[in-house]
Amino acid sequence: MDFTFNEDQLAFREAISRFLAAELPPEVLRKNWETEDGCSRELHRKMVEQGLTGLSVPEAQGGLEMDDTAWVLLTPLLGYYAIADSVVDTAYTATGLLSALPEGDHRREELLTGIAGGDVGVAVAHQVNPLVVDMDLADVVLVEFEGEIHALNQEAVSYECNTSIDSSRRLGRISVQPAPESRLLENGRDIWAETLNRGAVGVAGQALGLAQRMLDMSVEYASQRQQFGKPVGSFQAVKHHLADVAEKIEFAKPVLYRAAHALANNERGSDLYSSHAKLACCEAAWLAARHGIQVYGAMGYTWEADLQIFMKRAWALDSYWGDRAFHKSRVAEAVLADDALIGPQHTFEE
Amino acid sequence: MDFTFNEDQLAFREAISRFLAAELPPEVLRKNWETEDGCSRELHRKMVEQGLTGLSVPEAQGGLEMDDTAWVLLTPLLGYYAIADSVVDTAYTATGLLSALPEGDHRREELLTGIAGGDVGVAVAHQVNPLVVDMDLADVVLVEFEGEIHALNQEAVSYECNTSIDSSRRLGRISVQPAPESRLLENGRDIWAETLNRGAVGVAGQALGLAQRMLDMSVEYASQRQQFGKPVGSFQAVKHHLADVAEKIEFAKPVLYRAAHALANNERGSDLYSSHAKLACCEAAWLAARHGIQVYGAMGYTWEADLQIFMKRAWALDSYWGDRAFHKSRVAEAVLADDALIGPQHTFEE
Amino acid sequence: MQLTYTAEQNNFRAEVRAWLKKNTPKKPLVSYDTREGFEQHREWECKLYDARLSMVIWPEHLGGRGCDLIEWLIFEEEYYAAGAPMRVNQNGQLLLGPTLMEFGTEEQKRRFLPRIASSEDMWAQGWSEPNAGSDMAAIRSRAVRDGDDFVINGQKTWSTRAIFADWIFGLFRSDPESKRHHGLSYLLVPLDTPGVTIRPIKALNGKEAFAEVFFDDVRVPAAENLVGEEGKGWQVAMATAGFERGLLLRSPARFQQTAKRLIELYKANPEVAERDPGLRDAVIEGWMGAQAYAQAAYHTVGLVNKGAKIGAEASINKVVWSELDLKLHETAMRILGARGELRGSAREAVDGGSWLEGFLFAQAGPIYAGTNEIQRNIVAERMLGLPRA
Amino acid sequence: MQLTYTAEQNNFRAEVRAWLKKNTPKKPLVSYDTREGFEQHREWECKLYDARLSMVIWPEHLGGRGCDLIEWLIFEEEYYAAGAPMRVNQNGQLLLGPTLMEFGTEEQKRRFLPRIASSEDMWAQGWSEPNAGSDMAAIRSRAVRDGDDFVINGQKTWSTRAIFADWIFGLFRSDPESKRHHGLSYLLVPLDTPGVTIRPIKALNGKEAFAEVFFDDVRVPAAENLVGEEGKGWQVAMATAGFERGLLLRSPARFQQTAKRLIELYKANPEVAERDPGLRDAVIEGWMGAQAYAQAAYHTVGLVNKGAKIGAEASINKVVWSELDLKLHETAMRILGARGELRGSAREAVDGGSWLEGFLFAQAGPIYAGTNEIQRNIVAERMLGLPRA
Repeated sequence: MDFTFNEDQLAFREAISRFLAAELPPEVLRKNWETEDGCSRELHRKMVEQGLTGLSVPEAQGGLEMDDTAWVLLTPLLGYYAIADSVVDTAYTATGLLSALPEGDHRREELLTGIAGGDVGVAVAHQVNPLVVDMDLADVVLVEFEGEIHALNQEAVSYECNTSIDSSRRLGRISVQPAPESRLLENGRDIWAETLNRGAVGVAGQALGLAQRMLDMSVEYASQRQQFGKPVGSFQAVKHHLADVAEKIEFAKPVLYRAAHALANNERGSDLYSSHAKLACCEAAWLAARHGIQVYGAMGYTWEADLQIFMKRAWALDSYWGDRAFHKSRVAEAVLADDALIGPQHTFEE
Repeated sequence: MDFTFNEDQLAFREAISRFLAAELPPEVLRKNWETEDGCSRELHRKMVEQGLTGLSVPEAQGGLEMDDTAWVLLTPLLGYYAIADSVVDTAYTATGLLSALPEGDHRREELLTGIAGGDVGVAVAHQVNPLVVDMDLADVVLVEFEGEIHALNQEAVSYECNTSIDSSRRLGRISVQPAPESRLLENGRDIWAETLNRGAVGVAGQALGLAQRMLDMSVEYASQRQQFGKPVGSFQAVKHHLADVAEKIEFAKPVLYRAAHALANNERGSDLYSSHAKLACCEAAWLAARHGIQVYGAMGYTWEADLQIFMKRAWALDSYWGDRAFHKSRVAEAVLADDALIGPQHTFEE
Repeated sequence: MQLTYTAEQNNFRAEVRAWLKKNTPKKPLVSYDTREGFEQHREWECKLYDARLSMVIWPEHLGGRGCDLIEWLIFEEEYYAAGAPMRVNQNGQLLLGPTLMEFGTEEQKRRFLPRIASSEDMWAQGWSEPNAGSDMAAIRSRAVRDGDDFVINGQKTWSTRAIFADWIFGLFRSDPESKRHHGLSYLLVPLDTPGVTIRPIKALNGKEAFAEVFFDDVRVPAAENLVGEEGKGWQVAMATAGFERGLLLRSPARFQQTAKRLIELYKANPEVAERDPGLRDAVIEGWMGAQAYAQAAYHTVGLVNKGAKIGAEASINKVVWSELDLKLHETAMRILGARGELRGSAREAVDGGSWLEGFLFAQAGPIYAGTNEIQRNIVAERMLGLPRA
Repeated sequence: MQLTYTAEQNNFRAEVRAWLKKNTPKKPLVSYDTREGFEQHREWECKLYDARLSMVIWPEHLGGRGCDLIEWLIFEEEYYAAGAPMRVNQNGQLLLGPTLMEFGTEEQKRRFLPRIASSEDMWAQGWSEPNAGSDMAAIRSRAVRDGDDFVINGQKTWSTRAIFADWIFGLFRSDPESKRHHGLSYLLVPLDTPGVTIRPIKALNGKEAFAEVFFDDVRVPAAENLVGEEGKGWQVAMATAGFERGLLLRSPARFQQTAKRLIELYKANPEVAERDPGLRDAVIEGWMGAQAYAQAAYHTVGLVNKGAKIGAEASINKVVWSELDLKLHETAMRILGARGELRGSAREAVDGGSWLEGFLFAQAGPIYAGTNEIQRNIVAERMLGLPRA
């Protein structure tokens, strides 16, 4: 029993963290966020070099074949630097789906190789999301059709673009006509179910990183901004706002880690744990946004303060890969079931 | 349109307030609260002299024939001084019920005369309350039986006493055998419905008074108690706790007043307004208890600090005459109805 | 307690309702945080003014209608129920207007108030400075007396729609030796005066909702443009701040209408209600909060009509309406789920993205007009008498 | 990350479970805030000790079992799941014990620790004084060195169950010239020493749950009864305060068991759930909170096993468990409605009034072991680095 990460995992996180900090100072981050595709080509290339896109691609397809527990250290970093959804959607969620397909399928292997090499972007159209994110950036979209898994080239899909409060997200209502040629798997229901959990955990990780970023920014702002002759961060009300955010973050972390482990090991509690993680991390991000803007005061309400970027992502991600209603229902269903394994003897399943 | 009280009403409140302040310094109040019947005989006699018991008894039976809008200024005072339930139950709730009966009935008039004179205590057994409060202090209990209204002498009712966290409340599970002789009215459904609202508004008023008392005590304690070389009330967190309580109280008041007016005038919104009042006032009292004990610190957790008396009454009254589930359901039913009169044009019904 | 309206009040309500029914634009106006929308709203204000419905509580000779506060509440109820446009000149009408009535010279009242009522003059406010936000007494912008004029140098910020407005009012340090609340003067400045530079600030929604205003040797005549006594600007402004936080700025009808729309949204989405049963409580709490705020307003108006003054209660009001507004919009976002993030321009946006716009605007509520932290301090210290830190 | 238990851990769990199943009293013990209940609990502690299950993480030669922290978590899980009696000697076992292990002499360890593990000695704590609550450094009780002894005068308060206990530990000012955190000494005092007077304080529930302890020329030998260095008591106590707020005082199993009971209560009252649909969220939030707290504990234990130190996180823990406990019990009261107010002695009380008792006790959570306001200050200042006031 050891509920911590190993040194390799932590070292990898540290490396990616340094990489992102160097590549994405606030001014670059904002520029990316405001541009059309939410992520510069150059940055994308460097992320590929870092191995980010191949992180969980099987070794046979040129990836590192790492599992959800490795990803769960990285998604918070991607959130911290407001990396656009297409990265997580492609390299984590879609890759997880593709990897779960039977080996030997040539399209599976082609796509995975393309993802690892950074040449292929994949969007995922899961029915839990009414609209598909960043269709315009994707080369391929994975679509559910009566439990089947289809892969369609972007050109084969017509979609209408909706704009989000989060400028880095463009949301498409797609209409597709799946055909036998586009089908990857006939009975894909289990994989779709797992993909939903992976999508939720991917968002949860990003939300946690967003929360941490907003907290760090708020602490810094509150330490410098003076009112009544002292830093606003010395007022007890401001301190307590930010302590509450820290609390939410600290107690969402292990919940997130637990969900990743359950996913990686196909545990029966995966639905429950990933919903719990989504709720806990998004709650932390929501509170970090609210208290962040409150601590920033009028400055937080402006376009020019970077805080807005993180707030808007937090608000948008709150309902991505399942809204609160969805995830609360899943938690309720699990813990209120007659055979639920709850209580102190079931912190970890037996 | 004038949503305020007239000078007579305010003067009456002022007089009763002075009376209670003089009669119930904390040490006397505590003695009453800890004794068996929750209210000394002598105090009761003085309250009768002040006209409290006859306040809404018809003039023909020796009362002042004042309506709910007068009572709603007094119930907060009774809460403020933690007067036992039997006073409000008898002089307000039961009196309202009896007054609504057809005139001329000799038992009605006998009972009302007895209440005004302070000779008769009446308990009310309404099905919204699983247990009857202070049966042991009552001479008569009013009981619902298939929509009928019955009045039984205490001796005719067997009951088993349950103790409450609020020492002034003893809760009886009664078993009665209503008979034609005990029947006051055959079709009493409307009166029972109105009695429920009156009971709820009576409790709401007391809860508001309890909240105010706990706030006043907390402010006083926080202004005197020193820690870290200054009064704890000078810390911002403590200030904000108590400001939040003040806010709840200020915005519960008009809701309470509105409910009383609706009751006095048989408005169609009475169910909604009395439930709203019950929820708002009890919420204020609940918060005042929580923040009160927090501001008091360890002292608030003791039997010897008077705060406990008010906290315990607040907790107990929270479910008297309908718990939160009941009143929220009624509000939801009313405001979600298709013909609900909601929106800015319906602050007051048209 | 007399909770029925008089025949006059009912007639007034009927008149306002009929007028709004006939005149309220069928298509929502463009946002007043754009030049185009600003002018559309000015036009609407003129129309209101022509019907003497712009400032109903102002006296007739100043462009109003001489209504009492109950009639004002009725007007607001009808206005929000009709879905009429947001009021674009609130700074002039609700902040400066009452100040001029109390402190202005007769000449100033005649000159400014009717043009405020009609919105021929649109006003921006000049309270905040980069280092004087919550701490308003930290004002540094100077107004030096030079003969019959003041010469202004310095900078204001967070001036709502100053980029479009005609005038600005604000506090300036007229006694260079003074500290904090002392030695400030309340001045009125045309925004086209030489030396005034305006730099827009984009708000969360990307629109140029406010601006920084720079003053570089800006000269205004003292006799005409000073409100109240020289050096006593703080007292003048505080009266205005009281109005701002108080009754008039956020009339209850606004939140009652939002609560009503929220109930409609909730009922239109039964499948969300089923998955999220706790929503019911959030929705009815929204209604209860708005209803309580409205009842409190009637109660306060009744007391004011009997001669009472609004004190620290204004600070409670501010906390209540701003947090109510947040709660209403957060609940709407919870109902909308994945549709909540869609901007008005998105084809699938619900209600034209108005819930999202409202949600963004609600974020500012606990901040402007004095942060809620400051308001709670005021409640604790002035209303409850707790000791200062 | 390795989330399965080892064979040894599973065996240990099985052993504990079997023992508890056989030995846990069928009938709940009388409240330990009474003399009768206190002695019943002491008996139970002896029984635990005989099975070497009293202090599983202590070394064997000091009366423990030498378990690691994972095994401690397992023990706690089984203990709470079995509904075994509350631990009566937590002050000795969780506060003083670790302090003695870190700062005590070998002689002190041998003398005191086994008797703490067995509860032959029951300990009260002597931190607070009438004017030193949250502000613990304001201690005034004096311990004057007189030859080989300290002579103690002063008063302590809020000493849990001191009226029944055998010993008290606490801080006393040994340097009369000193201020605040300096010049304090950590002393152990038998409560039957001449000059000690104990006056019980009744708690909310009417029981004599704590006491004031008066010291009137109370003489204790320095060599035996001083813990750590003379004048360095603050440092010794702070280590203990860290333990207190930290992991051991409130093991997650306690709240997981409460959350489980809450779910059972909720499911047993479907008619309330129907009238109050929002309850579902409150119930699952209770479970999620307890589960998160448990997972955080395992995570922390894993980090500690790798050599990490618990810092300001202990303050977050304190805030989280105390507010979780409140929330769980408030939700139970909401489900119970009118039955919530019934005391255990009432015939119709649900679950023997245990929800009400728990609700009352939960009120103290945000207060004792450092108020949550102080804890949040610590989080903000030490963990986030915000400036001190």
